[in-house]
Amino acid sequence: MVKVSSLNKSFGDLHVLKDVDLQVAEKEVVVLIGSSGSGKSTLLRCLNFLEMKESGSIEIDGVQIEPKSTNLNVFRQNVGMVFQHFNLFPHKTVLENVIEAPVVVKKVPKDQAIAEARVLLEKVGLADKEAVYPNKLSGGQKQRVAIARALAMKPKVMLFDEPTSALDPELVGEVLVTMKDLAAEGMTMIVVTHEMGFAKEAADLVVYMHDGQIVEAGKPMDLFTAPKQERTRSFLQAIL
Amino acid sequence: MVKVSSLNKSFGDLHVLKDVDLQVAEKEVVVLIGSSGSGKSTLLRCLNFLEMKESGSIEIDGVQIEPKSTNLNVFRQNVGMVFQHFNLFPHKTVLENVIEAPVVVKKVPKDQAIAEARVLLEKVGLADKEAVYPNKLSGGQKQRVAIARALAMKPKVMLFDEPTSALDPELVGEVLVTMKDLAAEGMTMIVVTHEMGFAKEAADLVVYMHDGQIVEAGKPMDLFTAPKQERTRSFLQAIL
Amino acid sequence: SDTTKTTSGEEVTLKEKGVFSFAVSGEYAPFSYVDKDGNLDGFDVAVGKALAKKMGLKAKVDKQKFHGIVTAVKTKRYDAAVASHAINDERKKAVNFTAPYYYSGPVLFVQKGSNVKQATDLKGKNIAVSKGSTYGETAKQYTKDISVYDSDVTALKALSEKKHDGTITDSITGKQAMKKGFNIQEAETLGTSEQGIIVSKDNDTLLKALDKALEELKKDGTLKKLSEKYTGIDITKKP
Amino acid sequence: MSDISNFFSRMLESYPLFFEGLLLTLELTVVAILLGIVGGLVVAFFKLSNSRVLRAIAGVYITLIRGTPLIVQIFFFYFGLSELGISAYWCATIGLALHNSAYIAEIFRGSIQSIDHGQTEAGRSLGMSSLQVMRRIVLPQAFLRALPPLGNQFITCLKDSSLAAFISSSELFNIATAQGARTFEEMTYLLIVAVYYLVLVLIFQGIVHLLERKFSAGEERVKTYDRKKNHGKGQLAQ
Amino acid sequence: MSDISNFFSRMLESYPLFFEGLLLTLELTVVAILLGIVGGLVVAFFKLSNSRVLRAIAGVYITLIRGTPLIVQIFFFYFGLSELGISAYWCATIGLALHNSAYIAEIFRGSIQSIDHGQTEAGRSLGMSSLQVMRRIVLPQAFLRALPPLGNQFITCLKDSSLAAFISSSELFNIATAQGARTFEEMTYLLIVAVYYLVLVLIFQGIVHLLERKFSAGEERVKTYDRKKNHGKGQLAQ
Ligand SMILES: Nc1ncnc2c1ncn2[C@@H]1O[C@H](COP(=O)(O)OP(=O)(O)OP(=O)(O)O)[C@@H](O)[C@H]1O
Ligand SMILES: Nc1ncnc2c1ncn2[C@@H]1O[C@H](COP(=O)(O)OP(=O)(O)OP(=O)(O)O)[C@@H](O)[C@H]1O
Ligand SMILES: [Mg+2]
Ligand SMILES: [Mg+2]
Repeated sequence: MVKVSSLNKSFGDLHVLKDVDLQVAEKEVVVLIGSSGSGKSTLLRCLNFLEMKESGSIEIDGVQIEPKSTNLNVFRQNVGMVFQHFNLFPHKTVLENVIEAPVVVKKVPKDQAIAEARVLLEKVGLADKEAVYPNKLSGGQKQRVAIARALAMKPKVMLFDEPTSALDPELVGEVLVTMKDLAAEGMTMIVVTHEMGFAKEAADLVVYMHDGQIVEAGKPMDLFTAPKQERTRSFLQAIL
Repeated sequence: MVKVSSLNKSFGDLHVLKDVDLQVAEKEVVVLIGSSGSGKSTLLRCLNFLEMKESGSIEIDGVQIEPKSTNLNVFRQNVGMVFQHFNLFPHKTVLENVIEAPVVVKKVPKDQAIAEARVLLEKVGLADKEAVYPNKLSGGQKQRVAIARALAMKPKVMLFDEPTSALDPELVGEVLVTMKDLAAEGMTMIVVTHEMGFAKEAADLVVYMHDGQIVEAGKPMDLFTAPKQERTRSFLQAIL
Repeated sequence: SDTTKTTSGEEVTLKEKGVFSFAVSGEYAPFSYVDKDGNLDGFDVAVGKALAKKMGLKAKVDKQKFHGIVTAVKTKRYDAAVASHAINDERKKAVNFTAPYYYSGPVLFVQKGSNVKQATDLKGKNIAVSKGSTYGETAKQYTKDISVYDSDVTALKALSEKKHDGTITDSITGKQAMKKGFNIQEAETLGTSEQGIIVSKDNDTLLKALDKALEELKKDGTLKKLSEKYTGIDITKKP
Repeated sequence: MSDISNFFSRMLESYPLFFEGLLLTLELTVVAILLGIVGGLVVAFFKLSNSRVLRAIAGVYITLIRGTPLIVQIFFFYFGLSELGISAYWCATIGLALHNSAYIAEIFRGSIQSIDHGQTEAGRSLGMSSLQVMRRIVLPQAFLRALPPLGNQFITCLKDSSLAAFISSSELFNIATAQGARTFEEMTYLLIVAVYYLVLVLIFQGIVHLLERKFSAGEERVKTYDRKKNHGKGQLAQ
Repeated sequence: MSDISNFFSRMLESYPLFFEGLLLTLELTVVAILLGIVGGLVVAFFKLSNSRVLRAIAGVYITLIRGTPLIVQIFFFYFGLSELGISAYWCATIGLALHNSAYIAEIFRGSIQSIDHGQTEAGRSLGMSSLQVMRRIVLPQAFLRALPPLGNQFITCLKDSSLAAFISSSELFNIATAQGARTFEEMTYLLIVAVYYLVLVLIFQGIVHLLERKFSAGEERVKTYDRKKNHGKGQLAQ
């Protein structure tokens, strides 16, 4: 579903991604871990072309995407993204947040968009909040709306960038449950997170990044219990 | 060392602390847990008179303190406080941060204050950073300076309000090590934290607060493995 | 303030001992203007200086927006104003006047080629005048629509730029502007006026000294000479 | 005492005159701000555009206008536009409008930039075009945020309109100085006109405060919100 | 063409005159701002004090000054202070200084309040008195933060000083109008004086930018710092 080959990205002098290779099969759930500044967010953002890669190739659902030659707006519809700080549209209600993109981008008739949005809100457990503005929601609720909003475009891959790290400890669980459900339904997902419980339960593959490179990747149990690389070991020690 | 009896505190209509009783013996380490808004910070801040209690009594080191009748500035010297966001003085170097209060408040001669500060910086592992300004430090280093700064006043009790929750996961460890050392040396400490590892290793008593009340208190092992109250149980489930 | 003896022996009260300080508008050529070196010049300035010399005093001249001059003298910011003030009753209530030092009269100027030939054609039209001048009162007899500016030159300039239907000002000032290429022409002379020097109400000694010095300047021909130098004609005789 | 009673009798007697001036002042201000908003929007978009040329044009325009005193600009438009036969009133209005457009452009630019970039990224990641994001996500939020500073700009413009007096516009200040020059009671009329301005400003300040309250309520509340409120007073407290 | 060459010959010929005016403009501005800083500090402390009376006094003062046009204030001081025999120059200076003191008070108040309350709490928790905290912790940081807005206020004052022309202070603008009235070439001299102001403003703007860069470097950097830089340009980009 996702195939990244020798991807490179710099910000000025800072070489942030160094020859990154990554393959994610359909219905696979990949968890990305790594210390702050290692390039996890940048990798996700390159996959969604919020940052433009410098060299290397990115293939999604069998289509290789070149920023210059492709209509990125059409392409981005296939990739849903959930941000650390939710980024809900504060001037729109929960329902309006969810139907915004289908109606405006895909020109789905409003009635149909609303019906579909209601199904999604039901799924994330917020059917009763559709008329509410985001500032009345808790962090966990916001993040679940953000997930529903991304799903409304029926993406083929979902990217999550630390979706629970801005949440109070008590609210983390409800978001993780939603994500696990999604994984169970067979969504292809790439998740940056430090919730090791989630990684253990839901991930097919855990990838450890350090300094812009993928140092080690493996099944969660293997990587957590018997990391091969010294750096992976010391990172895991610090956070577990 | 610290004795709080039926303490009450409101912000306007919001009754934040409801008849709180708490006793901390000398050299004891107490960990306060509880969900967001339960009043943990407010309790600490009342102990340091950054917030003024409404009723109830607070006794520290055998002296009962009444905000109106006591010189709070003298009293506060006995109680060191470490904040979530460090609150280092950005216009002063690390060393100047540490000697500020001894020199200005206690009128300790500057040479002596510097000598003592160097010992403390050594202890928190930052002897080489004394001439550096805070903005050049990592979060973990900042927090260790903040601890040294509080210790410089030779307090009898140290209060910590989520000292690691603003830190990147990798940096949490170094601060916890410093705190464990301090506990081992026999400092009386009250710590608000969600680092359960720290609570298990270092706490003599864990106190669970909910909605302005102390719901349950006990030795870490007892409380974590066999909470008596339903509410404690569900809280622990959510965060462990 | 301080008293000083003049050449003729009278005691006069002045702001500063030995100095006769007076105000001009500085924006009323050829009576007062700033030359290209930044110095004040013009008939008013020259008359003020000649008076000071006659009294044996040093002269100090200052520029002041016309509409503030009477108040400035009233509140003793200056000893006097030699600023082409037409003598009228309203001003006399606030300050004292010397005898007239020149005679003139309001003239209506209009845009070149205008079909306004005389003041009575101005009904419902717009007249521009300078703030604090007596021309405003004159204009009120012909129209309700009056625009006021800080100086006569600005009013004339605005007329020349076709922003108004007429401007009432002194004939010499208007003619000077015509010479400088303003697109205006003379329409009608609206009477005569006498211009006097202004002194504050409670300074009788200075008023007397000034009147005396003025009389002498008239007698010895100095005033006439200055008039011809700055305006090209003699305006110091009662017409 | 007689000064005070004189002040009030002058105030009463001159009321119809000042009322006309007040209407003109308000008219000048409202029209100048409305034109300034239109111009300001255009300049702001130039400033935020991808074209270097447009950005440079906007930059030079803003620099010129913010780099010279308003009174110079007003005189400039007055004598510069006269070939076109534009009246003093319109010269004052246009001068004030152009002046304000530079400041309003910066208000709009600031409010557009103050919208969290995450909003744009969220929109783009959903497949919206940059125009769609600007129109549907950024601008609606930016407009609300621009309202209070626009209100303040209105108040500034209200006071600045006093400079139109110098090109003979019969607004409040010109009436006051003309009356002062006629009666030689400048102080009295300056006090009277100060009262008129003050009352106008206070009224509009009240409206701006309402706007601010209304629109800050809609913003997302941060966790430390309550504590921030304590900031101001009592910083010097024990 | 002849207009342009006329402009330059006028500009060259009038240079010594304008240079004097420029010195006076700068002097007016510098003295007014220095006096305004002293006054502003006092008013700011009043505004932040625990005494209701002092807060009310400061509030009324700020409201009165910010609620009326500067030109009204300048005229007011001119006609009001003339009994005291104060010169036009000093009337203009005092008028500008008082006007600026109200705005500078708000700058100081804002910068003091912008210092994170955590700084005060840290100081208090170490046993420092509120005065010690204010003097040693809050004020040093607040002063640095006030420098850039003070610089901007200086620039505003520089332009505002043009209004002193109307009470006959021979600063830049007065020289321009006087020369315009003499030669009947208002436009030329307005352009010339605009160039003088623009150059002055650009110079001081450069200084303010340096200040801003210098003092924002000392601020604690937040994690998202780098990304924020991208905000401005390209908001309309693809
Ligand atoms: N827009 C940008 N401009 C300049 N540098 C950037 C930009 N975005 C990221 N960086 C830098 O690239 C590096 C990698 O950043 P990235 O955000 O991808 O790390 P991360 O692994 O997501 O870290 P974190 O856990 O803190 O989110 C960092 O050094 C960061 O400062
Ligand atoms: N200065 C204040 N003014 C008004 N309300 C306040 C103030 N400080 C705290 N509160 C309120 O008191 C309640 C308890 O706050 P407190 O900060 O003590 O909780 P906490 O347990 O420390 O939570 P957290 O884990 O989020 O830090 C909350 O509802 C909070 O909004
Ligand atoms: Mg990241
Ligand atoms: Mg807290």
